[in-house]
Amino acid sequence: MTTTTPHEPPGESALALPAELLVRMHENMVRARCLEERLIRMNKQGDGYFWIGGPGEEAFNTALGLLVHKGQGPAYDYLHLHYRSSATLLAMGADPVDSLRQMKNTASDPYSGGRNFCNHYSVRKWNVVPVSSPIEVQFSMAPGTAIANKRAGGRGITIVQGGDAGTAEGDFASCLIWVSRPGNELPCLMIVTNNQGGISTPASEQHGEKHIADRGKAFGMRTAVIDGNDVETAYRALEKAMDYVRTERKPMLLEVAVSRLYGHSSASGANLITEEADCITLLEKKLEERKILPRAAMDELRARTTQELLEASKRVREEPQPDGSTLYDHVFSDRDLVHDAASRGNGAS
Amino acid sequence: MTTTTPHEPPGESALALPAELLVRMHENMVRARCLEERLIRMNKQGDGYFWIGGPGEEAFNTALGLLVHKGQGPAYDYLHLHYRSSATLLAMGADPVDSLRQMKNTASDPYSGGRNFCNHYSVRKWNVVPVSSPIEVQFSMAPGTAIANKRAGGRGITIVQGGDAGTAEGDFASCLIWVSRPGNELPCLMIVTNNQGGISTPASEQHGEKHIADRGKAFGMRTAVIDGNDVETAYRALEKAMDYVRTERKPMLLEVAVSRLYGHSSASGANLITEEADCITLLEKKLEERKILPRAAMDELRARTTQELLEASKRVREEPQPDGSTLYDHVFSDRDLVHDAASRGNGAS
Amino acid sequence: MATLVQAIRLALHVGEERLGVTDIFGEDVGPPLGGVFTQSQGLRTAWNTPLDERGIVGTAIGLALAGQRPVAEIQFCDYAFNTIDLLKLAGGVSWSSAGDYNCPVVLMTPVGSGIRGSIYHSHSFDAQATRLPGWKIVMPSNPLDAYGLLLSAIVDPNPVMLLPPKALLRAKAGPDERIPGEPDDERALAKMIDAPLGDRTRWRPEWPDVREVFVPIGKASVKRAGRDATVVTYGRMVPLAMQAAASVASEGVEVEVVDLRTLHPLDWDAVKASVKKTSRVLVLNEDTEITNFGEHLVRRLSEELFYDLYAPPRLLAGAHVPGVGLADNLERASVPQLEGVVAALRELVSHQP
Amino acid sequence: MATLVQAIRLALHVGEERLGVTDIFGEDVGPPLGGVFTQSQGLRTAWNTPLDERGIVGTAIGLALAGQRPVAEIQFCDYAFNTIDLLKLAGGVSWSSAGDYNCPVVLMTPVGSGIRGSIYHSHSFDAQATRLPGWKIVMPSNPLDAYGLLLSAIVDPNPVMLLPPKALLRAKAGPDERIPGEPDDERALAKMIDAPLGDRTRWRPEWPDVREVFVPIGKASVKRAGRDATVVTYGRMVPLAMQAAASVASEGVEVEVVDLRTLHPLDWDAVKASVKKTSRVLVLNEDTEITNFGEHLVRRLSEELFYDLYAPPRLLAGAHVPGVGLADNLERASVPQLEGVVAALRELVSHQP
Ligand SMILES: Cc1ncc(C[n+]2csc(CCOP(=O)(O)OP(=O)(O)O)c2C)c(N)n1
Ligand SMILES: Cc1ncc(C[n+]2csc(CCOP(=O)(O)OP(=O)(O)O)c2C)c(N)n1
Ligand SMILES: [Mg+2]
Ligand SMILES: [Mg+2]
Repeated sequence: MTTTTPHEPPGESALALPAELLVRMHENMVRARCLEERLIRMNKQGDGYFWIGGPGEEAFNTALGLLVHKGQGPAYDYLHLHYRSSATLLAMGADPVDSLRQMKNTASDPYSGGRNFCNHYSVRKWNVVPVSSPIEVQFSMAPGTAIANKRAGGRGITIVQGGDAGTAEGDFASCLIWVSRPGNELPCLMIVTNNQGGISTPASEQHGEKHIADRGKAFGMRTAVIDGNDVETAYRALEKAMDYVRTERKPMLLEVAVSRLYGHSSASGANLITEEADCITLLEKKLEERKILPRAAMDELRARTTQELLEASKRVREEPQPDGSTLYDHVFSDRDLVHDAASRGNGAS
Repeated sequence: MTTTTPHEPPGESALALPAELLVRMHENMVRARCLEERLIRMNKQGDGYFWIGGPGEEAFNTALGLLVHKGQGPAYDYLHLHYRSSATLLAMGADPVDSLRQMKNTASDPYSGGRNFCNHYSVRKWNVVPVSSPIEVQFSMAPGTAIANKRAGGRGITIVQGGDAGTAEGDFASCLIWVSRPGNELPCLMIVTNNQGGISTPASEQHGEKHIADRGKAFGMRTAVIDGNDVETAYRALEKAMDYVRTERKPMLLEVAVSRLYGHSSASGANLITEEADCITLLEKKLEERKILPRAAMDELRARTTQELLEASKRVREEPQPDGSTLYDHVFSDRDLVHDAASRGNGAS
Repeated sequence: MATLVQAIRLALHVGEERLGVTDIFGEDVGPPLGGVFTQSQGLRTAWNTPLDERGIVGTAIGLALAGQRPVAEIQFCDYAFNTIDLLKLAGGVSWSSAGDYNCPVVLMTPVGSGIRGSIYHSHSFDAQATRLPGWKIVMPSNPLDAYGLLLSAIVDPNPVMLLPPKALLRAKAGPDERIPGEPDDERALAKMIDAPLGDRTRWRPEWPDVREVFVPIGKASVKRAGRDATVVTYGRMVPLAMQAAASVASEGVEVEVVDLRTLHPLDWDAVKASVKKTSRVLVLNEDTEITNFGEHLVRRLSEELFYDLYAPPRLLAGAHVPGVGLADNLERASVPQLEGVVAALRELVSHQP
Repeated sequence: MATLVQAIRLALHVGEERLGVTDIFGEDVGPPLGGVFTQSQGLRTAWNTPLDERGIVGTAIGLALAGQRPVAEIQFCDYAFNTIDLLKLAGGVSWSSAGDYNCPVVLMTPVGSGIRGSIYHSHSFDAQATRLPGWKIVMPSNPLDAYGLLLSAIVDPNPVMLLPPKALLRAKAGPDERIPGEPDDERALAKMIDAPLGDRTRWRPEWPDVREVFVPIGKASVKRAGRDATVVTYGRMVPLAMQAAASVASEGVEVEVVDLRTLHPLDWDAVKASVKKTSRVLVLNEDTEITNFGEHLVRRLSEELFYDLYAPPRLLAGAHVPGVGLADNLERASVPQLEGVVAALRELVSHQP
C-alpha cells in the first residue's frame, strides 16, 4: 500500500528558509491558487470547457519553478510537466493571463493557440516541452532530453513529473531503465507528486509499493520521499536533489506528498475539499508566527490577485477565437526551431 | 549492471535429488536438446524457415515442466511461456514430433497449423496459452489467468516466463503492479530466465539493476535469484517458489541464470557456443560421479534420440502443407472453447 | 426511457447476472465512481484497475483465456493507442493457434468528439478497430442498440469491441427503442439505477427486470427509407444524418440512412441493396479521413457497384490533423457538421451523370 | 552497386558526418551487431537500446525536442504497434503547441512480407503510418531512393518515417540507380563497409566518398510509362508491378507504373495525371485490405476522376487475417503475387465500359 510518510531526516531539509524567499514563494503560491480558482470559475460560468490544475501542489511546484536552471537548449533544464504545474510555470515567470487564454481557448493562447485544455503548457524558450493529456508519456521522453543535457556538459538536467496513479503505466518503468543504464546514467530528476490516487481510485487499492520511490532502488538510484506541503522541506529537499543530479549527472527519484484541493478536475465538480492539508494555510501560519507577514497583508494579496485575475478574465473573454480556416496551420513546421535554438547555443532568458 | 550470481543460501536448495528423478530429468533434457539440434538441422537444410529455441535452458525448464500442476481450467496452472520452453513442454508430455511439424509448417502442426514459427506452442488441454513472438506481452496477460486461479480457490497458479532483456518492456512492470495489488495479491510466479543479453546486446550495457529480481522488492514481493544450470538447485528452488505461490496465493519473482548454447536464433547462425556452461554436461558429471548412470548409457540415449528424431523429421517432411484455401479458417471461433472447458471444470490429463 | 449510458449499465447488469460476465473493469470503473460516465455504477463485478491500459487489455485476454467472461474498459479511446499490439494479439489468438483457443474478450471504449474534449478526449477509433482481424466491432447510435449489441458481444466467443459515442451517452431512446422491462418513466429509472451524489457506500441499485434483446452482430439497420441517395454511417453521425435527411426531405429529396451498427463483419448486403436502389451514396463518419474505414466502403462500392452509381461516391469524414482542437471553430472545422452533410447530400442528388 | 541496406547505411553515414545526425539507435543497432539487417554497421553514433520500443520512440522525441537529430529504429514494424500513441504525439508536437516546437525525429522500421517471417515478421505499416497526422511517410523501392529519401528525412524539420521493405533489403540498384561516389564494383563496396563475420572489435569501415542526393519528399516516380492502365504502388510491390507490366507488355498491353515513394504528403498530381491518361487504375500494396491506405487512393480517384475511369478502380492488397502465415501456401494466399497482379491487369484492360 502506497503511503508517503516522508523518510527524509528532519535535519538539513527542515532548515528555515530566509524570510525574503518565503515571501517570494508565498506570493507565487497565492498567485497560482488565485489563478486556479479563476480558471475554475471561468469553467463553471461557461468560459471554457474543462478545468484541470494544481491547487494543493503550490508549495512544491513553486520551489521547482524557482530552482529551475531556466533557458533554452541542452545547457539548461528541460521540464516534462503535467496538468498540475501552474505554480511551477508562474514561478518561472509565466503570465497568468496566458493560462486564462488557454482556458478560454483564444487564438492568443501562447501554449496551443486555443487547441488544448488549460494547463497544457509549451514554452520553448524555457525548455518546457509540450504538456499532453495522456498520462505518463512524458516519462518515456525524458531520457531523450537528459541525453542532450549530459552531452551538453553543463549543469542542465531533465526534470520529469507526474502523479502517483500514473506510475502504473509502463512508461514510468521505461524511464527508470533508460536513465540508469550502466555507464550511461542520465541527469534526470524523476518526480512523483503523490496525492494518493487517480481520478477516483485510491492508491491504497492499486499500489503494493510501500513508497513509489522504492522502485528506484533496484536500479541503484538515489531516492527520497518528502512532504510537499511544507515549503521549507520542499525547497530544501528539491535543492538537494537537483544538486545531486546536476553534479553527479545521475538520476534520482523523488516522491512528494501533495494535496488535491479541488478534486480531480471539473469532471468531478472542482469543489473545495477542506479535509486535506493546504500548503498555503500552512505557510501563512509560519509567516504569521515568524512575523514575516501580517495576516492583513496576506489577505490583501489574495484579494488583489483575485480581483486582477477577474478583470483579466473579462478582457480575455473579448479576445478572438481561432478561426476554422487555421485548422491545418502548424501540422508541419517549415523550420527546425529547436535545432536552430540549440545550435545558436542561446541561453537563459 | 545485471548479474545473476545466485543469492539463494546453499542449504536446502542444494539438497541432492533422488536418483530416479535425476534420471528422469536427464532423459527429458537430452530429448529436449536433441529436439533443438534436430530443429536447427532442419532449418539449415531448408526444412523450415527459422529456428529459435531453448538449448541451455533444459535444466530449469525440465524442472518447471515436471512441477507444473497440469490440467485444463483455473484449478490448474496456467503457463505463459516463450520461445525457449521446449524442455518444459516435453517434460509435460508433449510429442517432440509436433515441434518438427511446426518447424516444417505442416498442416498437422497442432500448435498453429503451419502458421507460426517453431517453439510457438498452444496447448489448451494443459493451460499452455499461445506463445507469441512479441517479447514480454505474456507478462501483461498473466494477471488475468492468475485472477482466475485465485477465484477457483484450489492450488492452481499462473507461471509466466521471459528473458532478461525483455524486462525492459513496460509489460514486465505492469505485471509487477497487477499481481501485487494490496488485498488482491495474485498467485503468480514471474520467472526471468537470464542469459545476460538480448539478441546481441549485453545486459551489462542496458540494465542498471544488480539483480532483475530486486525489482519485486519495492512491491513487497518475495524474490530469489538462482542458478538454472544446476538441476538440483533449479528443481528445489522452483519447488519452493511454487509452494509459496500455491499456498500463500501471493506473487513471487524468480530470476534464473541460464545459458544460450546456440546463440540467439537461426538469424545469428545457430552454431554451438562452447564457452557457456552446459547444464546437461554438468548433470551428466553428477550422474557419473554418483554412479547413477554410466557414460555409455547416456551416450546411447543421446544417439538413439538423435536417430529417432532424424527419422521422424523425414516422415514429417512428407506431411502435407496447409492449403491456401484454409487461410481464413479460425479467424473467428464458433464456440467458446475455453469457457466450455472451464465450466465443465474438467481436469488433469 | 434509458439513456445510452444507462442502457450499457443495464446490459452489463444482465451480463453479470444471467450471461456469466465475471469481471467489469477498467480505470475508475468500480466503486465509488462507477465509471467516468456512470456506465458501471452499482454493478456487482465492477472493479478499479491500476492506471495502465496495457495491463487492462492484457488482463482481459488472460481472463478470457482462463474461461472467464471479462468486459474491460479503456476510459477514453484516446488512451487505447498504446495497446494496438495487444488488441492485435487478442484478435489473433484463435487464428494463430489454429483454433486451439478462443478469446472471448469484450472491450468497451467511448469514442468521438462533440463534448468539447479537445485533442485527447475526441479521438475516433473506427479506423483502428476495423484494422484488427479477428475482432468484431460494434458501434451503437441509440440506447436499444447499445443494450442489444452489448448482450450479443458478451455471448460471442470472439473478441468484440463496443464503441459508444461519447456525445450520445446521454441521448434518450426514441419511442420504439425501449428496452423491454425498463420503467416507463425516465425519472423512475434514474432513481433506481443512478448512484446518488455524495456518499455512496450504502447505496444499492434497484434493477428493473429487463429482458434480453440480442441485436445481432453483423446486421445494419435502415433508419430511414429513401430513394434518392443513401447515407452509410454509424454512431454519432446517425442522428446527424437523420437530421440532414429530414432537412433535405423538405426539399423533396428522400434520403435513405443506413446505420451499420456493426463495422466488422460488415452487413455488405444491406449497404449494397440500398445503394443499388438509390444509386448515390455518401459515406459519413468523424474519424480522420486518410486511411479511414469509410474509404473501405467507398472502395468496395466503387469496385462492385461502379455502373450502378449516378454520381461519384462521396466520403465526408474528419480532417487529417493531430487532434480535434478545443475551440468551437476548430472542432467544427475538424468533424462533419449538419450544414456539411446537408450540402454534400444536395450536391449528391443534384449531380447529373 | 549498393544494396538497399547498404544504401541506408551510407545515408546514415552521410547523416552523422555531414547533416548533424547525433544518434542512430534501437535494439541491436550499435556494435557488435550493427542492426539485425546490418543497416547500422560501422556508424559512429549508433548505439544499442534496452529492449523497449516505447522507450525508443519516447527517447527519440525527447532528443528531437532538445535540438538533437535522432534516427531511431524499431527492429521490425511488427513491434511498433505498442507505440502508436507516442507516434501520434510526435506527429502532434507542432500542431498541438501551435508551432512552438517542432519534432525532427526520423524513425526507420522494416516492413512487409516475402522473407517467410511468419506472423510477427511480416506486417506492413503503411496503413498505420498514413493515419499519423504530422508525419511524413516515405517508402523506398530501390537503393537510390532509400538513400535519397533518408537524407531528405534527416534534414526535414518534421517527423519522418522510413519504411524499407524487408524483402528488398538485399536488392541491388539498377544501372541508373547508382549513388554518386559509390565504387563501381559491388564487392569492393562490401569490403569497405560490411562488417566481417566473427570478432569486429577492431574493424573500422572505410567509407566511400558518396555525394548527397536528396530525393524530395512528396514526389512520386513513374517507373514505367504506359497508356493502357496505371498501377499505383510502392515499396516491395514496385518490382512486382514492373514484372507484371513486363509480362503483359508481351501481350501488347502498356502499363504505367507509378512508385509513390512518399505516402504522405501524397504526390496527388502525379497519380491524377497518370490515371487521367490511362483511365484504368490498379492500386497495389500488401497491407491488410480493410481500412487500407490504397483505399484512400481509390476513394480520391473515385471522387475526383469518376468520369475519367473506363473501369472500376481496383485494389489488390493483403488478406484481412491476423498475420501472414508461415507456410508458403499461406503467405502466397495472403499477399499479392505476380499471377494475381497480372490477372488483375488483364481484367482491368479488357474491361469494356
Ligand atoms: C493514458 C491515460 N489514461 C487515462 C487518462 C485519464 N486520466 C486523466 S488524469 C487520471 C488520473 C491521474 O492520476 P495521477 O497519475 O495520480 O495524477 P493526479 O491527477 O492524481 O495528479 C486519469 C485516469 C489519461 N489522461 N491518460
Ligand atoms: C516486442 C519485441 N521487440 C523485439 C523483438 C525481437 N527480438 C526477438 S528476441 C529478442 C531478444 C530477447 O532477449 P531476452 O528477453 O533476454 O530473451 P532471450 O532471447 O535472451 O531468451 C528480440 C529483441 C521481439 N520479438 N519483440
Ligand atoms: Mg494522483
Ligand atoms: Mg536474454
